[in-house]
Amino acid sequence: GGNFTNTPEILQYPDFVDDGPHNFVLVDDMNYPLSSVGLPYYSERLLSAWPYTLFNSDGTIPKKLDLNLPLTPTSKTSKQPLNATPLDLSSKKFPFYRYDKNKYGKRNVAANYICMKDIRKKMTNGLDKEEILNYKTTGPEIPPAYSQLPFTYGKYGSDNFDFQAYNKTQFSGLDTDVDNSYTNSIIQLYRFVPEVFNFFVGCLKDENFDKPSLLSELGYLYDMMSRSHGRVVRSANFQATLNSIPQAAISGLLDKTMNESYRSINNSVPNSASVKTVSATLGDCLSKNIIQKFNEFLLNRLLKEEFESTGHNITLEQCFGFTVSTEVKSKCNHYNKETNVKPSLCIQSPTRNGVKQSTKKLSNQTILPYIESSMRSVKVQNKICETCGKQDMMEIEKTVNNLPPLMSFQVMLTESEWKTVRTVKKWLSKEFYASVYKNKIIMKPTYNDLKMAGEVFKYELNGYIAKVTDPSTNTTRLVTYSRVWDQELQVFRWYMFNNYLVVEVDEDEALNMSYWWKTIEVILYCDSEELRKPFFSVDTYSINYDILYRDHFSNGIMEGYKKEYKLLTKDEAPKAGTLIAIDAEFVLLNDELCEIDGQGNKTVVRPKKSSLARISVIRGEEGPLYAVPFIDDYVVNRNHIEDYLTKYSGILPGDLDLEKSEKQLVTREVVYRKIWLLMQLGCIFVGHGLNNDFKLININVPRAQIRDTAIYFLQGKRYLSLRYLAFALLDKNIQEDNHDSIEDAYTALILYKKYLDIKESGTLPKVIET
Amino acid sequence: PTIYPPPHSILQYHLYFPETPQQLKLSMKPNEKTPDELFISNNLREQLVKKNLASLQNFPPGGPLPDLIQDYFGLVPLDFHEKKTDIDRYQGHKNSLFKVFSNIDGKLYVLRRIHDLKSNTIDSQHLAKTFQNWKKLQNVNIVALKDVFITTKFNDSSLCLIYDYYPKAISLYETHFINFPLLPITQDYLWIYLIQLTNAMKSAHCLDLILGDLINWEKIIVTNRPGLIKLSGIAAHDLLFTSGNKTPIEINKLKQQDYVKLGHLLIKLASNVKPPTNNPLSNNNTTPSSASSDYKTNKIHKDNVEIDQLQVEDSFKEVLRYLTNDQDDNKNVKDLSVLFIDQLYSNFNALKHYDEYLNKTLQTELENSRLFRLLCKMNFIFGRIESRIDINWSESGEKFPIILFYDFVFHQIDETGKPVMDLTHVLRCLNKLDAGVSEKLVLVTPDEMNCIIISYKELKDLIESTFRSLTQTN
Amino acid sequence: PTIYPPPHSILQYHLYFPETPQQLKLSMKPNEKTPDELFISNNLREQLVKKNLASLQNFPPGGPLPDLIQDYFGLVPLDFHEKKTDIDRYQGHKNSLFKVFSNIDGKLYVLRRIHDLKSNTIDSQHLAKTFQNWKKLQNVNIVALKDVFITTKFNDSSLCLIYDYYPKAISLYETHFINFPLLPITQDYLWIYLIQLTNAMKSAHCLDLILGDLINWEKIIVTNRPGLIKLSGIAAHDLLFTSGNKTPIEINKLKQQDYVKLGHLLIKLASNVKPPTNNPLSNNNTTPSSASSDYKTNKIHKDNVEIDQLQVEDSFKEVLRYLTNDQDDNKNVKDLSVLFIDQLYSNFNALKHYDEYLNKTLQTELENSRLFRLLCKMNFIFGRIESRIDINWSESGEKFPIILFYDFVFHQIDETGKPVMDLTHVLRCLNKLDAGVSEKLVLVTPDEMNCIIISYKELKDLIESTFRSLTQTN
Repeated sequence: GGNFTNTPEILQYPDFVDDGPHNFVLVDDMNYPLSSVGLPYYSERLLSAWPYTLFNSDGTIPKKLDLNLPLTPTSKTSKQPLNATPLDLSSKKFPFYRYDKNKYGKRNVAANYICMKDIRKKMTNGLDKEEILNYKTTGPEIPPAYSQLPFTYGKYGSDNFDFQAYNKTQFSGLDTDVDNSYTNSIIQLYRFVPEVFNFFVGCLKDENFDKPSLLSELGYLYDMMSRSHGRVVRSANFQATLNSIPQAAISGLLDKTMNESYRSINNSVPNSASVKTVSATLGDCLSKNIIQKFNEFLLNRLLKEEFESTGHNITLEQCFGFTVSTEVKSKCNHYNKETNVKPSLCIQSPTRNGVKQSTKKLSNQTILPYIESSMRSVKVQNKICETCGKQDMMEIEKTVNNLPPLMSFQVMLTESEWKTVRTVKKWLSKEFYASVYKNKIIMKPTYNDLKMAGEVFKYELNGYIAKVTDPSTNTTRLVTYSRVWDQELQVFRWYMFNNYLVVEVDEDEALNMSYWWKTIEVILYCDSEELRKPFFSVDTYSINYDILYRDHFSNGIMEGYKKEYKLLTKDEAPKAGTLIAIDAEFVLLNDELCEIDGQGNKTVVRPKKSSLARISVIRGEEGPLYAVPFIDDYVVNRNHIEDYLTKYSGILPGDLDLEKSEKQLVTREVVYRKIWLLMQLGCIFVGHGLNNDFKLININVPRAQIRDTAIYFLQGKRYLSLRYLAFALLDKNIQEDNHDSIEDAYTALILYKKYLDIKESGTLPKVIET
Repeated sequence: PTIYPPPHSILQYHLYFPETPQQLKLSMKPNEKTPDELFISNNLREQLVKKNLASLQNFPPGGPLPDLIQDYFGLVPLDFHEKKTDIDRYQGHKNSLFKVFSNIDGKLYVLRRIHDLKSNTIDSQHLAKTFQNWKKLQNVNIVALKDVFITTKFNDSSLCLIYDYYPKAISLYETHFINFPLLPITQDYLWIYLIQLTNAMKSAHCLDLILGDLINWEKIIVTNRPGLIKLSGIAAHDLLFTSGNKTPIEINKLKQQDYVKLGHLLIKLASNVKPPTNNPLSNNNTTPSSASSDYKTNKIHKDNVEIDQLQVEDSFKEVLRYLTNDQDDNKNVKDLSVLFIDQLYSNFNALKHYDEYLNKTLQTELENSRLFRLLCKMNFIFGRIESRIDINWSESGEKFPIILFYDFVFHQIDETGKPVMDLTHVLRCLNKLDAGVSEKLVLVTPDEMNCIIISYKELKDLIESTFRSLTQTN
Repeated sequence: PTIYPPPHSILQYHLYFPETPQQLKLSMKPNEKTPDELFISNNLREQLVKKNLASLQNFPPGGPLPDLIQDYFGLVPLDFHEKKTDIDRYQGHKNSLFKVFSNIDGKLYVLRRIHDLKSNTIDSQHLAKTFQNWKKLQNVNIVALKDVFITTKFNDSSLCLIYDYYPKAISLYETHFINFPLLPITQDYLWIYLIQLTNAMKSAHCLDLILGDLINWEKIIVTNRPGLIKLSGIAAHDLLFTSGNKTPIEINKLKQQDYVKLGHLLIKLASNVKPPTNNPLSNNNTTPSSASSDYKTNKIHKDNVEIDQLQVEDSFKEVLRYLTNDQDDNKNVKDLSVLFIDQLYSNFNALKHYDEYLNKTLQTELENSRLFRLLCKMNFIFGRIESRIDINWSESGEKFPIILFYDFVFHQIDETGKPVMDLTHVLRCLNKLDAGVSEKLVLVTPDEMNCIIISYKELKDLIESTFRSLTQTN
């Protein structure tokens, strides 16, 4: 019994209790031991026992309470459903502040335990190589292919990193060992748009030395990516140029302007990207993540660069340009309309775009209503009228009037909107049809739905950038899905790029948006015909080789300067197979910054950063000018140089300074174009330890064009120094003072010749042992 | 006779707090804690409970025992020395042991009654002097003597000796040979026994007191935890046997005999050391040891042969040879201790470690006491009927932070909304509250629309003042 | 005498804390017993509370300190080493001390940061090896090293050493010369410092580790209670200065230097011993000691003169002479210890006494964990938001008895409606609930119109099943 009863009749009686004398004791009486009152006899487990439980909150890093957050006291007017009396905040010691659940999460949620040690272990020891390319989900966990990838510059440096384990495809991934590595996802996204690729790479046919140009850098990068056939590519030069653009720094897009501390854990997306900044007014509280900002920045910048270099906008604006007209209607009856061209568009949910309770619920809508509504959104905002200066509620209507062949969208949904999206089957449309009807854009899944409209365009999904949210490490990262037309088999294939990890994925997997860890940041739809066009190499254009035959000094031609080289003439124009010897010197911009744990594991926080300082190339073909240098360029450096490494580089402080130098200086862009042209022409490069040189120059030269003496005279796994080899094989003392790249290139050249001789006579092993 | 608590109600320790299974423990990550780790260890608690219980054991009145003997009452016979070997008999006198309360200081003591003295066996001067001598002997390895008297309350003339009471103490012999589970003697035990016995002997000899037959595995008790021993029963022998004063030469001779006795006791113990099981070969060399052989009659040569055959460390054998060498009549503690300096230091370390462990446990338990009181306070003020209609407890009220804090501490959920019940979280929050730290926390209202930012210190003050106002309500 | 405890009481099964028996109370004057005897001495409690507070102290976030360093978070700067003497600087590097929480096991540690290393000052192999060597050093008189790493989180390259945390620990120097109240140095302290430092040195030397500059009254901390010391800051010197391996001869030389350093530290301390006040004559012989003089440069002769003038026991002077004798390069722990064997034994006694004291103290605090756990369980299920709308918790629901019981336990009122907050009532109810006794009780609804009769056993089952259903939700 013991159940509540409504009958007044008591059916049972309480027990008479005699617990002995009863003293009143205050709860604060610390001198009264709690054991003063005994425990009755028990024959079953006590209620106070907590068997077989594990508590795991120990060591949990507490959620940081950000006291700098804009605190909004809850105003009197806000509704208080539980209380009829209005709040008197002035008398309240602990006032209410507005709590944003979207931003800070549900109340009283226990913080997750994250083991930093395990994460570090993963980052230094790498991942299971058998499993790493597995992109399919078997449970709730994030599949291995989407993992945070290990640092490539780990214990032994990236020369020894096994990139091949992460990429079995013919498409190159991008190394994380660069600044702003989060931009890798955007680079991959546009690399598979034929029109864009062809335009960028096509630009390389002309010289472009005037200004830092992301257009040229992307051209070189895409050219390198297509020539590398799966070898890893570093976007180092692109990042160097990006770093030199002031607007990029102002917009907070650069590593150096962001919080330094993120990098050791998260090498792809800065933490700040996952924390949305929230405007004070509720309702319109979405802002762009860093990759979305970068997408806008990059496209705008490229449009501007095209204009500046050609004098008119044709290609890129035609590709990307949305014509957006904005109408502002205010109560004061003032009317304002303007039209701009925007290369990308933000898309939000139909509700946010002012679509009044659409006929269909969002729970069975695809992405199309999201895009469509974002192309003609209506918002009411409290604004100051530009005409009369009155502040009032105004209706702002934004309309897109055209359908460009490439549509680049930043997708901005709240966490709860993503939750709805995940429940919708085939939310992500692979293709759709669109038309302009009465100045409005209409999008439909099939052609038949658009019969009555005007010209109908078919769009197909070209690719998108997804954000992977990993609560086990409290990090987010970006991956790119790209759809590539296989010209041979006339089919599309999907690839997923997670930095240097590249894997071909099923279409179902690529289109699956139901995973809890996956959201879309940037999405790209492309005109169906454009998507099937071939990719053209720069070799198909007529290239300007002029720079190989002239000087292009940044500090003007100095009087009495004695050149140590003789420029090439058109008579000796290099062609495929032309032998040249090369040596490059570098200076140290900043030394490696690393953390070491108690086991001696080293984690490089900021890798060593070097900058090209001098390059010498000499003629390798027998003839009157044999071994005469034709390039000996010192490279301008505007960055802080930590160490000139004079002993190795021969570079003296001031040598690279445009103001002070006594050398003839050229820009990195000029010298890079020379090397790139020589490679493009098919020259054979002779040198010692060329892998490292090319890595720092940031060019992937095909292996067939490399003759590396360091590799020919490899002793087991040990590389022999040029100086030792010169002494042992050539009986020559070199590098007695500082290194000199002309001497080194020359030594490598004669070493190569010696190697060919020895190989012919078959006495190679003996020679080295002596 | 029945005693309280009744024997049927054996403590059900396994029901009190089941130990986490070993399997679970093995797979645990360092950050994971089982409930038993957060509180006093079961072992230590059980041990202490048993002692409490033994202390509290009571005897119904009206039995054959006197209610009050001199200053002592509440006699409970201890079965501790039920086994009556000849050593336990004092010059043919029966003897018995009781737990008693002292009327002087209220503490518990042990009363040893030596029955049926012939009148005038012990003259009062001798009794007083012997008591004075032995009372001075204060050493952790000796059960202290508190009082001596001769009484007739037992209806005879009985000599009573009052010693400190160590609940649940059993003899060294019982510990290693009788008790279940048997505690095997190891080299480590031998070293710590040696140290403690040397310590006891040193103290006694300093006062020119002789241990003699007390160096006996049935007179040595194990207190607290295995390895900690005390010599028991001091002064009885002197009271019964010795009458006159001893000359310094006699005393020195007896002291030297104490060394030999110590040696023989250790040999007896050492001969029961199991050889290391991972060394089956050495097993063959073992002669079965006979614990019963009378070592006192053995010659030094026999000792040495026996010592050689023991399964103990060589350095320990060296100690044994020193102790049993009856050619050397100048044995002293310094020379002896030099033979095991290392052991002294490691024992010193072990003791300090245990000291720190106890300190920590005590700290946890004191914290638990504070936290329990704090929790009581919160529960006293929280959810009272009158507060259900009190505006101060409403969302706009002064007391609302308490409600939110209570939710924050106890009603955590995970991302999916499932309740999370993690005692480590509760402990951390309550400790901070109790300490009143300045750390701030964000407390969110149930509708998740608003929040309050408040420090633990402010919460503590709020709870404290609310509690105070309740106690002062009239 | 009455049977104690009374047999009709059901609450006396686990009676842990023996209340004073009746007879005793009668015969005792009220002033004859201080609470200190019965309960944990206030001193100990206060000490533990202060430690808790120190452990929980935290630092407002958003300051210049990083949130997370390797596996450690919640950094709080310790003012412990505010005084920046040259000794606190490591090879010219600034250094600072923090209290930190470990992400691995949730425990507290001390992080010593040595600022601003030049890059690649310490290579990873050297770091790992040095760490492995010093990690092995586990001794009660040495603060254990837990972790070593180099981090860039402080916006420089910093060497971080993680040690065990001892709340409220202060340096030996502060204890005797700065802190209020000043603890005068006595001969007893000198002996126990000697023993503990010898113990620490012995452990280190066994592993071929050198203490060197750690033998310094600013690097020695006093933990727990006066007299208990630990050397702090191990491994830092080796990491910063030593790069290659030392030869056995070099190691031996350094070990011998440790003895001399120990001697000089003790002389420095001993020169501050106040002469016994009851011996005014000897006072005249004292030269004012200068603690600041640099002993390292002194010659043996000067040492000896100084030793002769110290106000300490002759046996201690003998120890000092042994330690500072730089002619003897074969000093060892055995030879040293022989000089103070007696002190070793008396220290051993003192430690054991403290051990027994702690044990006894713990005996009264046994039930705290259990009660705390029980109350937590109740609070976990009581008043959850989801239950606020759950029909089961409404007046007609299954869980309603829990609400009524909660009221019954905590919200009692007297006849006038004044809240009664009686700890014993709470304890009785909770203990009966815990055991699940069959006793029935009447629970009355807030409107006082209806009641429920329910047994503790039924309540226990109800609470248990409610708790279980919460843990098993989806």
